[in-house]
Amino acid sequence: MEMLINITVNGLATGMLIFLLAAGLTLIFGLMDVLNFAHGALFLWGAYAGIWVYTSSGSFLIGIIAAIITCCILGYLLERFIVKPVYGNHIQQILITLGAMLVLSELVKVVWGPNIIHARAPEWLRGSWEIGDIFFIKYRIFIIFVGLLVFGSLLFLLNRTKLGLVVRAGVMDKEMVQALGINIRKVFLFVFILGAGMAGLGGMLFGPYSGVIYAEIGLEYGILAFIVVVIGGMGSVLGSMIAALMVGLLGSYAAYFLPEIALAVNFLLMLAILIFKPSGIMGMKEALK
Amino acid sequence: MSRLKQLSKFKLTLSVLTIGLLFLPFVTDSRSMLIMLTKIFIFAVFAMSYDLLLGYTGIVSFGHAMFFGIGAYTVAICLKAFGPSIPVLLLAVVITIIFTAIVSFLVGLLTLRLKAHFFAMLTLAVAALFLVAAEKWRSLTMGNDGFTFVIPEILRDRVTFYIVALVFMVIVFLFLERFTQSPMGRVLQAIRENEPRVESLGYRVMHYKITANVIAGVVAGLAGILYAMSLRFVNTAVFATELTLDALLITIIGGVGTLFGAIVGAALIEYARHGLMDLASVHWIFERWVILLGTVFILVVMFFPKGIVGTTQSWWVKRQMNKVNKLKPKPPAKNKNFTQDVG
Amino acid sequence: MDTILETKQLTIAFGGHVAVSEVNIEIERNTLKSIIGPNGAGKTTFFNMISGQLKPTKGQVFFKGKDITKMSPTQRTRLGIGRSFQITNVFPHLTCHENVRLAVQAQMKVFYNMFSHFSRLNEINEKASEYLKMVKLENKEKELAVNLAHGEKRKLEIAMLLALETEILLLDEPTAGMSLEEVPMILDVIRTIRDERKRTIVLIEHKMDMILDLSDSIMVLFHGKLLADGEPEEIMKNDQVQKAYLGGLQDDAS
Amino acid sequence: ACNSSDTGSKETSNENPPKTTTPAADEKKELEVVKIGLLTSVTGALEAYGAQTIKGFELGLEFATGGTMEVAGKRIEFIIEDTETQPDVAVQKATRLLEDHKVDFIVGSSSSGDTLAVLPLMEEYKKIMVVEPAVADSITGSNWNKYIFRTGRSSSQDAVAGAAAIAKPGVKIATLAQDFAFGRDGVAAFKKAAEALGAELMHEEFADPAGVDFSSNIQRIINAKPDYLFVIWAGANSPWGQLEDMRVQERGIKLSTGAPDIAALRTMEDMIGMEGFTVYHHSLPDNEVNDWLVAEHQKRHNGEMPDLFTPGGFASAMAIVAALEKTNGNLDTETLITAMEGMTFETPKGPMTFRPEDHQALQTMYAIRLERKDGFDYPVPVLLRALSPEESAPAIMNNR
Amino acid sequence: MTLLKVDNVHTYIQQYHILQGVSFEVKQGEVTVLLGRNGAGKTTTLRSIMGLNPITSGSITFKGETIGAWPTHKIANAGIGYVPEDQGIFGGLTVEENMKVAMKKKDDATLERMDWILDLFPDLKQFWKKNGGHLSGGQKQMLSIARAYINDNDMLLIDEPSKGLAPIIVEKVMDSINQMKDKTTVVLVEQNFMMASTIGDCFYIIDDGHSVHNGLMNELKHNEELKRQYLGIA
Ligand SMILES: Nc1ncnc2c1ncn2[C@@H]1O[C@H](COP(=O)(O)OP(=O)(O)OP(=O)(O)O)[C@@H](O)[C@H]1O
Ligand SMILES: Nc1ncnc2c1ncn2[C@@H]1O[C@H](COP(=O)(O)OP(=O)(O)OP(=O)(O)O)[C@@H](O)[C@H]1O
Ligand SMILES: [Mg+2]
Ligand SMILES: [Mg+2]
Repeated sequence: MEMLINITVNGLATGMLIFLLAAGLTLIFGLMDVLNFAHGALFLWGAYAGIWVYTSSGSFLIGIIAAIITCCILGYLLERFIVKPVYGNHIQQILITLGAMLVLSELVKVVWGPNIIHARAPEWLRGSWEIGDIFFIKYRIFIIFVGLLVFGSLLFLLNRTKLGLVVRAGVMDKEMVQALGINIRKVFLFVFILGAGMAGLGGMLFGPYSGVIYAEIGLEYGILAFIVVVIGGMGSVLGSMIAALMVGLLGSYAAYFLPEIALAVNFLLMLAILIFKPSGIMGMKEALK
Repeated sequence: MSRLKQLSKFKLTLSVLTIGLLFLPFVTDSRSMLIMLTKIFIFAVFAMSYDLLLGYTGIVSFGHAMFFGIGAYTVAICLKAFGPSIPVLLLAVVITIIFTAIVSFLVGLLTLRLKAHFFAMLTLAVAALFLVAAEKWRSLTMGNDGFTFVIPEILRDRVTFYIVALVFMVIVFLFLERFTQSPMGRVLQAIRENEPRVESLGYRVMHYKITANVIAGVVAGLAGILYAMSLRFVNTAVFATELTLDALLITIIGGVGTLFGAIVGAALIEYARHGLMDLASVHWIFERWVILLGTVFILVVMFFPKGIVGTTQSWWVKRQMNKVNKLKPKPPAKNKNFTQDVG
Repeated sequence: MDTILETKQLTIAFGGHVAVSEVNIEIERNTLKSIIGPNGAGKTTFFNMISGQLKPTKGQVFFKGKDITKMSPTQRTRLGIGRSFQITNVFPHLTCHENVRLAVQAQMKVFYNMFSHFSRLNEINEKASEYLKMVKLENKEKELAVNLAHGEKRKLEIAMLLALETEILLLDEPTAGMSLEEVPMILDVIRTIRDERKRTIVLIEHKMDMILDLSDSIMVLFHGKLLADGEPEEIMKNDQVQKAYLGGLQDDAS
Repeated sequence: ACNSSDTGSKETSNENPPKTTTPAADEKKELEVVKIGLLTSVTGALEAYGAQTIKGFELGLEFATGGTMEVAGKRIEFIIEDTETQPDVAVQKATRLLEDHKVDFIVGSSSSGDTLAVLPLMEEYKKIMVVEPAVADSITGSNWNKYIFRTGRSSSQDAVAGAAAIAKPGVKIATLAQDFAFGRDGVAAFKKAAEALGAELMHEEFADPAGVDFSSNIQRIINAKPDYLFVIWAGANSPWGQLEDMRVQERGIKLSTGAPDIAALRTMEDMIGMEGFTVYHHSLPDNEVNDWLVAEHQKRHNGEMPDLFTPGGFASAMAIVAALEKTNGNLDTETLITAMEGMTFETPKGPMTFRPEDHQALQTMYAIRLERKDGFDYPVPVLLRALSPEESAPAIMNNR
Repeated sequence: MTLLKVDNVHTYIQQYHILQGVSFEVKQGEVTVLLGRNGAGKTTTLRSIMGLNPITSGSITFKGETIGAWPTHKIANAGIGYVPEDQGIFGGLTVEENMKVAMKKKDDATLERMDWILDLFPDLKQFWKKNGGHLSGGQKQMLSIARAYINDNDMLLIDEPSKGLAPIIVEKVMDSINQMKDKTTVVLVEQNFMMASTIGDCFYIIDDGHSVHNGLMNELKHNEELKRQYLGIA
């Protein structure tokens, strides 16, 4: 029983972490329909810049803020110079954002060197609380907390304001939205920056979770983020959350109960969802044929 | 009329180029150049098979490497197990064709159920399962370390192998070119445009999509055979997503839906990689050649929005049209080269 | 009476909303039947169930006495049911000629020809050009369909339907958005087909003058139900039709 | 085997190396050149390892030739090629080295996959490859050919060393490794070695190499209650923090693993006190070569210390020079092979010997404990005992 | 007073010269109808005014300001509503959401207009939560018109509103335009001559990218010659 709780909490935390990495992509890819392969580079930069500021300033919070700001700036530059000319054209998006991905990942090595970098949780988030055989690793509880916070704010932003509607409408028919008096370019820019900032946050929090950061996390976890957004159902924040938690929990359970198939479990989950719920967990019917 | 001449001019250039390439090994003895060209040919084939899906049927796959990998492992395992002889190689080819056909048939069935992104993710998952299987079935595959094997005597010579790869590429190109221009190929393009409408014209969309999937899968499998043979080594990298991304990049850079673009794209990427890297001795900045490679991608999108071949074609056609009618230009005559949104 | 198409208790509901409700209708071979009814009455949905785009929740469709309810759109087209769409539905990035050619190719049953080059298939190409000429699009042959003006797309749509040469033609507002000058041309095309009496036409239109001119019979849908079915004069006299559908202006129509 | 400056190179095919004389016909008296291709990861995931090998190799050559870059009347040149950590690129680059540069030796590479892919070429071109630092057992095992020598240690050597550090009769050991070739090989070898020493292997745990969360794996280990947990880990993400978070050591399970390079040692704050083994840390060997390496490395690379794979690069250079000295500059491959089999040469880790059977260099490994030490901002491996080359010798696996 | 002035506008789409000198003036409070055969350039004219097809020469003045080079959203916010030819419904959004996206303000006047619109098109009320993409052709047309009505616009550009509408709804749309006349000026592209002639005050004929003829609607009604020449009405 205790074991089950431990595994579950850990799985939840991992799921939350994945959600944090994917949340920005839910906006950029799910909502704005931009196949942003540079998303991984964004959280990579968030991780490096954040951890760097954190280790040199000693303050974890300043590190987080630095990560978010860095990624917002990067997001701005990406949108303006890379993504803006290719809205609505997936093929061009793939190529140009992959190019940006290569450039940004390599730049990380230029700036911070090719070695892996150690990332440790701040003093106040180290260690764990224990109740008998149940233990809660502090940093993981922290991640769950931040994840919920981000989730809540996103839901608020998309459901209580016109923003979500306008973006979705803009993706369907950009001209019409403009003809209704909305400066869709600005809206897209804003949402993109928002998504980038969230990627920065995710990257920063990833560091202490895994203990190290290195230049390859961009591609490795970038793909995972895509998976989560798609199987969650394009553009559904709730879906991404559920998908991320499923990936986290299932990974955790499988590693414990079925270690032999642990490697394949993510993909089996994906197959199962796509076959039985072809439009993703929270997907709308349109995704179906 | 003049267009016909243009066309044959293009074909003539191609033939000359092919013959030139055929004789290349006899004028140069740089084997590393032959190896690079061989690799270009193999990847061109792989990318052409991808283009058949992406450019002509509008299917995005993130798991195309699975067919490539099946071919690579099949030939490697066969040659290792039964010895390096031509009959064994032929056996491997047959097994690859059968196996890739079955897998692509099954995967193709799912295209009916799933739309763009969802299908892409499904293929990603299936390919990843192949990767895991290759990793886990260590008695057969040696996992990600991989294993080396010996290829049949006559193919060991790099020149022979080069010519085989070149001929193979030309054959595949002609085959696919013909296929895409055929009535059946045109239906495929229509499916990419508007699938339900094709149905209501009385075509069985499923048959076409599956055919495209199977052809693309088998061709990719054959490319995988050549690839493994060129390395005489195989490991799990042949199932990696990066490989699919390579095919995707090559196709897009060359020009989606142009077939020939795949060849140009493969040459460009391969050349850019090595050319840039070799410049490292010229200036330290080229040690970070990956940055420049990324920049090349970005520039291609900016200056060749439809890929190199695609954009050149439209530019050419437009120029012809302007020549014909200066006052009020009529639209392009034949426009098979456009970048279509696949989403 | 020689019935070519028949529906029995044809019904479809979207969620709770019953869009077409228990419609029984028989359409006589080689006649022209019009369907009228207010917006949202279920006319297009009715077509969708005949041509197979939608599966009815209840009821059956018979074509030449055969139950085709479970057939796919493809099968129905091959049997001889062709349709045009209300919302223009063409292949946007193919040229007009290629659009029509796909229809001709289907009609000539060139389905799986993998290797002959298209330029060799002269007959198909020529036929496609003929149909384009028929709808006066010959000067747009090489234009991509996306680049057409709205009315031109409508004409292309019709050309594609004609090229299928099906026994029954389902026309969904063929002249919507077509200019005053072009409407008579389409009318002529439809009238010619009707007068040949070799094919059956089912027509959805809101242009009453046109309907009265062409129809052998008219059916009226109202809130998904069959309100009336009969000779044009009969229908025009029907009070309910007057009130629910026509309003007071049809007399002004030129 | 040709003139550095070109001209006659086409005639002198590499199969018939010219005898030591025949100086080039230039006005300057040029020495004959020995060319070495250094095939390594300059970019990609293993870039950091590649850099270590290169630095070590440069210094090794210099040390071996006393700074002259000449041996037995020949000048040594080397060319670096980047494998990008991709097997197909590795093959391409190796061919280029062999064909265009006509190198006499190849040294490399950083990844086992890259190295394995290159092995058949060496047989084809009949040139010697000194493998460094790729670890896969199959390089000197099933995929071996006689042109292959390895100065790097193999997975099995790691395992044997790891076992020697902790295995004793009555000790219960669990293993944690990543679920791929490196981990599986390593565990199998470790198991054999540790059981030979009388230990009981009671639990094997394999984790997703791409994972971030290993708590379930760790949980299972905790359940198994071993005395030791032996971890075999490669790659960037690591389980150390989670082992600490889950208080594995406090539950009486001692941790053991191979100490990695300095960048990764920094991530092992939580592992202070751990006993295990290492291939190299600059503070461990006590010999002149190492002293020179440490001093020179700092001088050249602004104060940086040699790292895990620096001595390997160094050793590969030493091996080649030693072989050339032994053949007196004769570049004939067969002669070289004969000379190198059983050859002992100096390295920063003390003498190494190429075992004649599989050409694996037997070398000293180190049993260590991680400790905090003044002057270091990371946990330092402190020597418990040097494991002699014989003690850490792996089984011969090439069925020769 | 002239509200909108289109002066010798030329528009290219890609390399095609679509508008080759279109000029017309719209007076406040009038309904101006653009007529012409298919492909004449009527839609392109409206799109050029909205800034959706940028003009290459000529000028467009609205309320005294030159808006020819403005971005679309700025033009819309200057007080122009647009009902596109293809309706421009956001298919994935519900009817309600479609209206919400369009709504610029949420004041009393807007809410009042909303009531009026829902009275006009009760179908919309009935399908308030339905996906725009699932509406019938005519319902889409109604929604598109409703979206343009919801804001307090000085001018409306309406492209073929009657297409696909049942006669009784056409009548309602005409009514609604008449009702708004005092506040809102309308530029209408219409093929339904009955509708055009009933509510139009003046007309312009566009042919082959040129504005070729204009006058008062009453004149056109009785000018058989003109009707035959440009409109094909015998
Ligand atoms: N994107 C485009 N590319 C090329 N040509 C175009 C494009 N859009 C429109 N055209 C052409 O411009 C001309 C005018 O089109 P427009 O849509 O303005 O006509 P219209 O008067 O509105 O016709 P309709 O009554 O059929 O709607 C047509 O000949 C059309 O083919
Ligand atoms: N796919 C669908 N999902 C939900 N409701 C639908 C769907 N298709 C049609 N409807 C509804 O069914 C009803 C009938 O629609 P239909 O398109 O058949 O009307 P119609 O008679 O063709 O009208 P119009 O003259 O406006 O084209 C409408 O209320 C419409 O909203
Ligand atoms: Mg309808
Ligand atoms: Mg128009």
